[in-house]
Amino acid sequence: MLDFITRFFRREEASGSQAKERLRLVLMSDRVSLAPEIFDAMKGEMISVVRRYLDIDEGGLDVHFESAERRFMLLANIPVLSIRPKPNGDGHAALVSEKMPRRRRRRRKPQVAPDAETPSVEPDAPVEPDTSL
Amino acid sequence: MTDINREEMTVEEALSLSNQEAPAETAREAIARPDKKVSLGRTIVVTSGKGGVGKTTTTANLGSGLAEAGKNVVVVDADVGLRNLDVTLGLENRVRKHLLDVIEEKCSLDEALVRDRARRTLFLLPAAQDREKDDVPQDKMAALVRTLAERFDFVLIDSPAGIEQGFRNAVVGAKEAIIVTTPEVSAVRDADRIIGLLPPDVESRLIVNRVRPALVKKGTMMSVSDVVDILRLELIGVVPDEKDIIIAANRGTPVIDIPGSETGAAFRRIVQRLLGESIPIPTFQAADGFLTRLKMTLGLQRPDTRGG
Amino acid sequence: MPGTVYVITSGKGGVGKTTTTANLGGALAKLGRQVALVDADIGLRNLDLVLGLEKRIVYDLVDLVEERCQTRQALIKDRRFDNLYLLPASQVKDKESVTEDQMRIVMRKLAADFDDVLIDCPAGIEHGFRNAVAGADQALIVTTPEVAAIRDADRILGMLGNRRCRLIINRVRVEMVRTGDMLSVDDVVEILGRDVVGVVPDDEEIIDTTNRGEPIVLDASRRLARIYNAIARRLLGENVPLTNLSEDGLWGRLRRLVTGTGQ
Amino acid sequence: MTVQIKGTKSGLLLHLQERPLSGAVAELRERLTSLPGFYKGSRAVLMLGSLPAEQSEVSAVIATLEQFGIVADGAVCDDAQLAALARSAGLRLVGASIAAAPRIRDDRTDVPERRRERDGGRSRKSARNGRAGAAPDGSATLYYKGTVRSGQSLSSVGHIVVIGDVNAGAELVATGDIVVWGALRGVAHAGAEGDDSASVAALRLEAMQLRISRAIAVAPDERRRKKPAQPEIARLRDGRITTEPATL
Repeated sequence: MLDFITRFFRREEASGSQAKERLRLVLMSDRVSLAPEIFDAMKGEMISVVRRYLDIDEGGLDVHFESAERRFMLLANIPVLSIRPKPNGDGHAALVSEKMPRRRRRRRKPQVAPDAETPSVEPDAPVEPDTSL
Repeated sequence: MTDINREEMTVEEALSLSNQEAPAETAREAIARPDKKVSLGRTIVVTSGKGGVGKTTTTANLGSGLAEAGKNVVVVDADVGLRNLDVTLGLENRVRKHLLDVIEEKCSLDEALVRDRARRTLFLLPAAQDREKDDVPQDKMAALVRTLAERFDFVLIDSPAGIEQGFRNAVVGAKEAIIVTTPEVSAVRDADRIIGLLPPDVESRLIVNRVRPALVKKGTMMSVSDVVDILRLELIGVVPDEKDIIIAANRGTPVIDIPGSETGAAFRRIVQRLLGESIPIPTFQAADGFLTRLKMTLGLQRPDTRGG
Repeated sequence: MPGTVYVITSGKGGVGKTTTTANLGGALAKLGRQVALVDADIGLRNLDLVLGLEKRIVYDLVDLVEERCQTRQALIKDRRFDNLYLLPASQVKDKESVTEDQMRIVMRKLAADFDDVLIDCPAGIEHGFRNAVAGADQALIVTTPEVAAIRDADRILGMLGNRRCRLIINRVRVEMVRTGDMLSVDDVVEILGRDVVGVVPDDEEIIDTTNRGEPIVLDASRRLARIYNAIARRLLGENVPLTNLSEDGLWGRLRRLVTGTGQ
Repeated sequence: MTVQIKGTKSGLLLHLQERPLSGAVAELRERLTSLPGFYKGSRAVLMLGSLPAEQSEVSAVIATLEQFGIVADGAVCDDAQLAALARSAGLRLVGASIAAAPRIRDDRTDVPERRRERDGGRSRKSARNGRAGAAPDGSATLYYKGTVRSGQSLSSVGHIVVIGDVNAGAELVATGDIVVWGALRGVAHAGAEGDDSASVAALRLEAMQLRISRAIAVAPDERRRKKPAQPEIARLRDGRITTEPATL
């Protein structure tokens, strides 16, 4: 109990700004989970870009949002089958070394930096999960 | 439901347990494992009819207090679509799965349960945020509450406001109810309505929240005894109206952790009464005696008409 | 030209929807508008209590929807105003008995006879909410500067489709905003991303008036009465600057006496 | 669509305001044949409105209903001549508000039945046994022990006796008298079918609204403040509701 008291008495930042920061994060995850079609569209585009450089096992694909401690992140687990020798479609060559280690690639984290602009879901975006209204 | 097969832990032991970072699985946690327990835990729905009277705050604080007293507690957010129990406990960024995932067998119960940051024996089962309340079939909810009662000593269900499907789902599994009201006419009227809707075999008790002694004295607010006279329920607690609640909500910590908070102390007394201790309910007299007048003159306390 | 139908909604309960509906309706009526207040909270009827009309209810919204009476029989005239009427909710009949289409029909009928129709929406997002919103052209979202209320308000904004939505920020405790223990009006606007049509300070007097069933707008000298009057005028398109609450307090009143700038 | 069949907790409401009534009979038969057994065993109240109709037409409606196991229970008529015709066809006259008010209803009736049996009447908090006993003059007397909560409605063809309080927001509707052994804070409607001799009595008469037969009285504000010292009874005196100390 003691550590609770000391932690509390240390003059933390005013609770109002704590509330504002927590709300910013939780509303982001609420809004995304509320607009599945926007999330699916984004996921689709990500895959099509990656597929230009890598053969991926779409079945094992896992893309989801996570907010941990004070950051809101988009995490993508993309199982790679092989490297495309020449990226099709897109002109510029991918600088990829041939000697790929056999074990799976490290998890790719296209991070949404906390102070970056809020992700694609703008608060005013016409999010209409419930079209019956 | 006396827990005969479990020795009563003293508060210190419970605290030491809850402060250890990663204790070896203690006897208590072993019991929480899904092997069938002999006695079912107590299932209590926290409800009110009117919104904004303090249901979620009450659920979070009673849950924390009971866990601190060494009980295995799960608090269930039945407010599908308007999830708030997670932010009240500051667990919003640990939520992965939710109640509906468990009911639709998309994940196991353990995957959805979120362990509290401060108390090891307190767990949260969060509500779905992206779905409607009508999605939760009543019989599946009852079965889930029963499963929880087999694993936990206390199952506190935070009911949504109103009297529609959300409320019916929250009530269906509960053997006991705590009705939360404030001493305002419409809140008491809606509480009365809810009591009329509860199945007759549910044991209901009353908490009168947000009591402002100064206003009761001025006759602006109903007195606690007025409320009890109309609702005719056993009173289990009276909670004063203090700013601490807003500060605690901003921080995402239960108000019982705010030292010196009258509100926190009131919730602790209710926890003890729930555990069977008979503690007299203090009547909050408006301290308009010397002390208050002194504070007024020193400008420490706002004059009555709330200056901007 | 048919009247405008506003739904006063919030998601979270107990933020002041019913008090806002009663006082905003009263303020509009005092500005000469023909106003109808509709209590859509079937089963948890409170608008009649706040207006002090609970004893005069014979027919209610469900009777009207099930054609057991005409519109004028169900509307109760508030004698303290010239043109303020209440269509009460039912306390006994089920909410499920009313459909969204029936609500749209009733609201269209009222919009034909009244300048402004204010629907007091039940808390939550269930059947009652969908009914209340069905017949509304615009929405006024009432919230308080607290975490849970703002989160529910955000959820409601996502469910109101392309209706015009404006915020009323209620129960602002100015001294807590100053000490940083409460979000400011600008914080709330930034988080919810909608424009504000009214900011109402937390004031004990309002508890007294709701308990006695006498809307505070009846007494024009009261600070809150002036604030609801300002919100009403903004709804009618007038450009009324938002009071800076902190200067509206004791010092604010003194300074105004000196500089003579009224609201 | 002339005939609307509305199911309420207490039975069916048939909207038959359109004329000629014979047209409604044909449509009724067609509607009922499409779901033969659906309404079997329920009771119906006919909303006949105010336009005149033939005795034969009303009887035809009743006969059609009986073919599908529906008992025509009462009629709501807004016209004296129509009311007489309905009465002679064997229908009870029902006030509009009683037609809507379910018979003995509180929302718990839709709580799953098995839950109520399994746990028996263990609740000592507030007994909830409403029993309808038959009075000598054939009309039933609904006897209810416990608090009648906001949102609950008790209605009875006959008298109502409540041992306990009737809270604001609750409603009692009886064709006979109403006696509340406790505080009456809600709405009480006695003599709901036009019985001007009906009365409403309570230990503490603080009703929000009193109705006896056609008359409605609103409790004056100031009286609500000071608790009435002794029991009072409200009666109809030449068209107006008056209250006096009750000497039962």
